[in-house]
Amino acid sequence: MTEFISNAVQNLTTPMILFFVLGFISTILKSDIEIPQAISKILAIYFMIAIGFKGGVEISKTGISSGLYDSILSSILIGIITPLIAFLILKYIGKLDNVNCAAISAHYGSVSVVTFVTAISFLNGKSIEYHGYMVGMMALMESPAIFVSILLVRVFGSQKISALKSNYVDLLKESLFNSSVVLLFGSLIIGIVVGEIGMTTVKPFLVDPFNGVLTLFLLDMGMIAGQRINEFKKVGLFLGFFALIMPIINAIGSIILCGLMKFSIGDTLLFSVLAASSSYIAAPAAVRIALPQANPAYYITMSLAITFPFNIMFGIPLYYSIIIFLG
Amino acid sequence: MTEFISNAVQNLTTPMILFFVLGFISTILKSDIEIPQAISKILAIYFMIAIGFKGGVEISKTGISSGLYDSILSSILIGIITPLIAFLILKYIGKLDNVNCAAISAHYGSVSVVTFVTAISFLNGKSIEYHGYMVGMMALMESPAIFVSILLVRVFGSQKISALKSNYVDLLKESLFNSSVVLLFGSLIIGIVVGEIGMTTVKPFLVDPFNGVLTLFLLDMGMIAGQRINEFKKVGLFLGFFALIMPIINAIGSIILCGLMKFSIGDTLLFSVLAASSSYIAAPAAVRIALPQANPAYYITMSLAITFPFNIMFGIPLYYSIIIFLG
Amino acid sequence: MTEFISNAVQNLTTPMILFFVLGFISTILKSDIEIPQAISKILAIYFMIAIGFKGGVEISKTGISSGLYDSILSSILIGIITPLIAFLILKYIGKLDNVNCAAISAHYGSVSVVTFVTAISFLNGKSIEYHGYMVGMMALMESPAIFVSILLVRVFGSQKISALKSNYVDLLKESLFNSSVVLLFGSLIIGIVVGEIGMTTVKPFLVDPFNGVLTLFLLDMGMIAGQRINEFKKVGLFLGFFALIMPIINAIGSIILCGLMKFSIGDTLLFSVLAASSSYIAAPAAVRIALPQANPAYYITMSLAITFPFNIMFGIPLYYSIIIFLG
Amino acid sequence: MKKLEIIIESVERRKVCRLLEELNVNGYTIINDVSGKGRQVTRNDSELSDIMKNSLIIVVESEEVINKIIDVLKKEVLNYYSGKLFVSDINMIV
Amino acid sequence: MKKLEIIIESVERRKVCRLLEELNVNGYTIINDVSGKGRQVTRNDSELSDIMKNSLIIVVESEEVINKIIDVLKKEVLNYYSGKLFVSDINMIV
Amino acid sequence: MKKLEIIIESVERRKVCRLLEELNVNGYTIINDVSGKGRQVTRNDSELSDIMKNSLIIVVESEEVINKIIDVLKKEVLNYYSGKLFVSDINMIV
Ligand SMILES: Nc1ncnc2c1ncn2[C@@H]1O[C@H](COP(=O)(O)O)[C@@H](O)[C@H]1O
Ligand SMILES: Nc1ncnc2c1ncn2[C@@H]1O[C@H](COP(=O)(O)O)[C@@H](O)[C@H]1O
Ligand SMILES: Nc1ncnc2c1ncn2[C@@H]1O[C@H](COP(=O)(O)O)[C@@H](O)[C@H]1O
Ligand code: NA
Ligand code: NA
Ligand code: NA
Repeated sequence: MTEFISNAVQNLTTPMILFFVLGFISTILKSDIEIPQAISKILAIYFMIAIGFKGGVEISKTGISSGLYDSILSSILIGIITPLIAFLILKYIGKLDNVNCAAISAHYGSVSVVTFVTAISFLNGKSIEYHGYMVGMMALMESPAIFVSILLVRVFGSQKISALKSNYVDLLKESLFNSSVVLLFGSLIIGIVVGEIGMTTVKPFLVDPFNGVLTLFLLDMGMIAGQRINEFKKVGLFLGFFALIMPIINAIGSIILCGLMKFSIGDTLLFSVLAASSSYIAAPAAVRIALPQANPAYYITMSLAITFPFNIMFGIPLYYSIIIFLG
Repeated sequence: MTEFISNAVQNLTTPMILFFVLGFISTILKSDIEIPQAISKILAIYFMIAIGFKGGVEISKTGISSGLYDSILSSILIGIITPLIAFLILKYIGKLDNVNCAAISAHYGSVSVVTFVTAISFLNGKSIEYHGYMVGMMALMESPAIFVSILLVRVFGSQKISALKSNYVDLLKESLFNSSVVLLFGSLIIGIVVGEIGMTTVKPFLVDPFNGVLTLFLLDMGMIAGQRINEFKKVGLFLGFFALIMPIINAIGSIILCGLMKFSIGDTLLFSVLAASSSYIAAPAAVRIALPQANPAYYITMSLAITFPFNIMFGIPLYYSIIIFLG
Repeated sequence: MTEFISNAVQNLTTPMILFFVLGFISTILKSDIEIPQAISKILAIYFMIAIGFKGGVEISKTGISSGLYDSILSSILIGIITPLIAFLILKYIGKLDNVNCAAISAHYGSVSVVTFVTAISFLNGKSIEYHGYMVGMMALMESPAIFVSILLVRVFGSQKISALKSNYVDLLKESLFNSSVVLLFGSLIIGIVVGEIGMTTVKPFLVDPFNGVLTLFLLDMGMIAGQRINEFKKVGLFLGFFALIMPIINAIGSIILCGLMKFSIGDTLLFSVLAASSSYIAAPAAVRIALPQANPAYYITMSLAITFPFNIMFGIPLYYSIIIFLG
Repeated sequence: MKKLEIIIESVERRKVCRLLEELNVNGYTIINDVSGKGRQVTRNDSELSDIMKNSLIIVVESEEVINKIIDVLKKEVLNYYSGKLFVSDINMIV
Repeated sequence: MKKLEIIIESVERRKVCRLLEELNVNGYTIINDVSGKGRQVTRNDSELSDIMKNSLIIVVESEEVINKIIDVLKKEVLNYYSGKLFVSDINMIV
Repeated sequence: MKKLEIIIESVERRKVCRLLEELNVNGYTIINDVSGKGRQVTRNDSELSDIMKNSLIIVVESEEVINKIIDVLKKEVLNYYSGKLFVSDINMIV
């Protein structure tokens, strides 16, 4: 417990997290700070390139370790099981309709790049190692949950859905060649190809300012999350609670899975953070197209305004403490 | 005098100032260089975060010195007196109507972040120390002049104004939680909290490229100022002259005040530059809302196209020479 | 030949080129990566400032060498002769109408800043020296081809053209004070004025992250080129072939000229790349205004989707190998 | 001629354009990134995913074609997504 | 139905939206960052403060509501700020 | 009053504005960066040069002035550049 508190305090006093809080507060104060959307978009691309590339260079150095196959397996397992659990909780405890269940499950089964980036920054701060291919695992975990959720809606039978078949083509494209999947895998492969020599040429742009740029990005994320918090009423108590508990359940499940797989502390933390994180860029776009009847106010608000802040502020140190505690 | 000339030449041959001149000239040549507004906005945010954060880290190192209270007092004094002087000069010498007097006074009483940033860059170039809390002083000096000016308009009686009461709510919000006030104070506090350890994580983004980014921003400012210069005719001779003299009056007044307070050379220069600078982001927005009858062509042109270039090119070295001369 | 292959492979495995390829592929996969236009624009400005400034600082160090006058002469020669050759090939071999001949010639006679920047990155990778004033040569070579092409149209007689005289005023302004000409020359002069002392203040922004930023920019260029490739059908086989052969002809011609002038390897490569490159920012805008009857689908697609990728991927190492081979 | 103004969630913009092209309209014009407020939520462009943004698409066509477009959009798009269709009289000069 | 097009300085956009909501309109659509020229200065979006930009707000409503909006805007906004109001006929299909 | 909507390639925007000012119109409003599809190519704003973008210019004026504008634009701009002109009825309230 004291372990967790000290980790949490340490995490909460990094510039990154504090700028997130500043963004959040400034929105509540109705301050007129405005980060142009062009900047948010390029920062998101920057992070995907930076972590993808760095992961690739790591792989080029260490080679592909035996753990890779276990990691791929774990990614797929987490990508399939977490939306399933979410769906069942929402349906049988929350009594939500199928479509909204599926929409929300898709978000909690998918992953958040910025949460992952913040976790990497957390690990760097503690000088804990992790495998370069973990970035690839994140890319692998983006889409399965979305398909699982749509499947669940169909299994639990909703006649209206079938009318939307033309949308499935869009959806498949959207998911397979989704910008984050392409950028993460693309940069990963480039990193593998160019290795350390390539790294020296781009380090002053992709590595050195990384934490600083994250500061600016989290300021922006804080503002976006803060704008959403007004919609909290629409979400209601059960879903608000779900948005706090589901990440913890997913994280603990993953930690146990990683324990069985004997992954390192670093990799375990990243897996647990990926499982705990919920998507707010890729999944909303896909879900809005695939499940238009679902209420966006639910899934965006939960993902962006509750789960994301929880994860980066308290979740990461909490999951870390649990990992240390369990061994 | 030779002191001033050598300082001015030195200042005019920094990349920052020369890029400002390039931007200015390119606009006059009707070149089609276009810096997107999204970039101008994010650069403005970058500078507020960077100087706020750096100031905070400085405070965390040196602690709060006894000079702080005197500095706060000076900030408030300058913030109240300078718009008053401006108003009286404009009304009794310039014979302007009350509303335009107040509008212009609000600008010259408030401050310009970029002028401050350029002054910091000037001090860094000369390795002169200044207190970290000076950034906080700037934030303190943003809004008082705006309220003083509105008060002056009411005191000098203009019946129409009272009709606009609904606007005052907007104005108060706009001024208190104004983006620059929030960003400057927020980053300052974050800097104090995270201290030097936090600084190391963000230095390659917030500190190292600072001057380089300023180069790009001043190129943009040069272009914006150049576009305004066409409106010079509308401003007229008296106001054009005022836009050159008022900064010098305010600077000298502040230098004397700082001498009484026994502030260091660095702090004195920054106070004089803050007093001399006129706002062209916060004040115009507030004034347009609070005093819609005032003519924007006056205050924006004066502030942006005359006072700002004067201050960064000649003002800063001039005020510095005066400080050195006076001891 | 093996020399060329090894150079090409080395070039193709830099992060810069690989990100270009990633951008290209992602567009073909219809991925939804979106680099906002505000970012493309500021990156283009960044590169012009960075190389202009760096060139200027180099000049301030080495002084103006005797080679300068020969270089200026070569620039002008290349700027006049290459559009002429292109025009004749297009007209007499391609049987194109005069207006489209001129439009395309203007592009191949003008230059591409990003191709030049990639060549500089290539030279840096090989630690080969080049003169700082080469940036100025690029600026000199932007506009002449555009005027030569318009002249050719008039010489080869097309009555309709004369009606557009009001456009010539726009065109002249557009070309002389074109944003790239102003930025390149402006930064060059600033670099000369501030010299190495000025360089230290902006190096962490304008020099260190240069290659990294190029990575991001080429990702974007890859996407833009990829979008154009769909229009390939409209271009047809002859023009497609022309877009590959013309750069090689221009490069070899320039290499021979540079040989006569006894330029260094670095300068010769840059001249050959400038001659080989075709404009896709300045020339299209000028040509669209001056020769509105010409079909933009031709010149933009050829320049952006064929010649640019060819040059940065294969052209640069090819011209380099030819230079080494010829002595 | 009639002018049809289509206000639609940005996520559906590509689909609407595809439908318009399938109907062989002579042309259309798109204003991206408009914000707005309707029965549902306020839409503005500060979101990271594009699902909270609107696009405005303008089509000028004969009454007949416009009616066809309206039918298709009602069936394929507007039953699930929020959006508005406005029609007015207009002359196409060129 | 009537379509009201409001061209207003961007600084007043929030206020106009607040007034529209107080009048309980069914909805409105905003195009930010339009530039223009009128009796006063040229407005374009290169300014750092937003005071030289325009916004275009579109409201489609019944004639009665539109008239109410016009009255309110004339009184509360347009006496001090530059701006234009245009009204035309339109059909709301959905 | 009449409302003229001019859709024109962005490269020609400055020229159109100059022509409008030479005709002494009371004002105009510009929406930059609209995309669209017409007889010719698809225009969107991802291009680096601006030649593949459109601008939308709105002029509200008397019928007489609008007709003059149309004549001038037809002669000076639209014979070479792609573009559209739409005219509709409108009331200028303020
Ligand atoms: N009465 C209206 N006038 C103008 N625009 C409207 C109106 N109602 C709705 N809209 C626009 O249409 C979008 C979708 O509306 P809705 O389907 O009602 O949520 C809104 O976000 C507005 O941009
Ligand atoms: N006749 C007009 N047609 C179209 N837009 C206009 C017209 N007059 C004014 N505007 C727009 O309304 C804004 C304010 O006009 P004004 O109040 O005349 O300065 C201008 O900046 C233009 O965007
Ligand atoms: N029928 C139409 N309705 C609306 N906009 C159109 C229409 N036709 C053309 N446009 C617009 O006008 C531009 C030029 O059209 P065009 O001259 O046909 O290439 C297109 O890019 C569209 O933005
Ligand atoms: Na997850
Ligand atoms: Na001041
Ligand atoms: Na060339």
